Amino acid sequence: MTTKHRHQARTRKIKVQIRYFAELKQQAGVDQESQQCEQPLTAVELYAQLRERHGFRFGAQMLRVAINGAFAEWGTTLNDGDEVAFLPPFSGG
Amino acid sequence: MTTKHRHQARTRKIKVQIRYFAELKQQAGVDQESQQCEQPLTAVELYAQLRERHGFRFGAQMLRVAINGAFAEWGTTLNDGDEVAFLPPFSGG
Amino acid sequence: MFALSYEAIDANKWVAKLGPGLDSGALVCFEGRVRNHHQGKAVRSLDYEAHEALALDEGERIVKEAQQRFPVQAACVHRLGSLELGEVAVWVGVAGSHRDEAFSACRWIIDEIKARVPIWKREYYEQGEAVWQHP
Amino acid sequence: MFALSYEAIDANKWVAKLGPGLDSGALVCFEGRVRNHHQGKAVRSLDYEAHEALALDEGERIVKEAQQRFPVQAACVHRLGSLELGEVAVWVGVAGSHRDEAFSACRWIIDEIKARVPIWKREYYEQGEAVWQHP
Repeated sequence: MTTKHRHQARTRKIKVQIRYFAELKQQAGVDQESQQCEQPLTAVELYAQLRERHGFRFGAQMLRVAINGAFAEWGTTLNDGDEVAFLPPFSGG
Repeated sequence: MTTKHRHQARTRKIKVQIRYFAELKQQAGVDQESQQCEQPLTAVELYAQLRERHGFRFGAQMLRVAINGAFAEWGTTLNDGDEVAFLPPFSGG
Repeated sequence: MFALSYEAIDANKWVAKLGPGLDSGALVCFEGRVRNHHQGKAVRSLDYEAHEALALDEGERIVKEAQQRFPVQAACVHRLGSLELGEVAVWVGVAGSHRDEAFSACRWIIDEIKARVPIWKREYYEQGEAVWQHP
Repeated sequence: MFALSYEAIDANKWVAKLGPGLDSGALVCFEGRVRNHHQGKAVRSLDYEAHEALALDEGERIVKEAQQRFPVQAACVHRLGSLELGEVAVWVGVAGSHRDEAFSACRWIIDEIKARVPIWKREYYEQGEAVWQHP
């Protein structure tokens, strides 16, 4: 029982690949970086950490997030090896 | 007085050039013809004569008329030398 | 700018004539093409004829009106004579700063051209008849 | 049919790819071009960048949706990289039997492309700044 509880409470390390675009890329100074995180972690939690580190002006509600090349919900829990792309408001066309 | 009255009542001969388009041209068998008319004569009166002669299916209310290269009212009185074009419903574009 | 043409319409040439300026963010072009069917009948080819002097005047009036109603530059050319299937019968090009006015003006012009310009179409059907169209 | 291109967009080539069939009576094309001004500032040139894999997927979805909503064939191509003033940034072509659906679908596609496809524009101004656009 104690072993099991300890196991559940213990966080696991995962590694995710982060991609930035447009202004986020400019502010981060890189177009991608990899990051060790502690699971469980959602996309919006990851963005909050990165926003603090890089000083991004956009709140998550202004952005879209894509995980492994597909639009995703902000509440999605990240898995080891995920590619997470933060997408500022689009200005194509 | 009698002379003047006779003069006013006397009709004058004018000659007009008539142009047909599309179905009217096909039914008339010619794309233009010239016609001696008695003045005063309006465009709609001229068309009534020509419709009877050629058996046009369109009533004047279906057509537009152009006199000397400009859209005109059906009630316009024709003058000697006028070019009168009868325009069936348009189907360009 | 409105023209009638007995030769095939070269859309590139007309875009160049329209000459979208560096302040034009939007170009909308419409091409009306000869279809192989009309009201259930198989069409083989078409003739267009016009009251040419009047068509040129009225077409030019329409393009100028469009340029007054909308902040755009516009041009239009209509084919005359004999056309094969797939050929361009009418071309309308509109350049403007923004897409709203370019779409609106292009649509307005083709609608007015069809309603107001003395041009007529004769359709030749597969069955061999030829019928002037008077909608 | 949706594509991204680092080379100049050749509208003729894209009309040919779209291949308006003999049942197409209407072709409507939209070109978005690099303007020399934006919100009062003189623009010198532009960069476009994309999340390319996602942009290709989403662009293709939009074109397919348009073809379901309207009885048309459609294609769209968006430029990436560095563009000069007057260059075509995006081209949309729509062929249909009638002009109503061709105009509607063309307008719908460009609106959706702008709203849904992860592409970003950086404007270089005459004054020397360069600003990513995030409307």
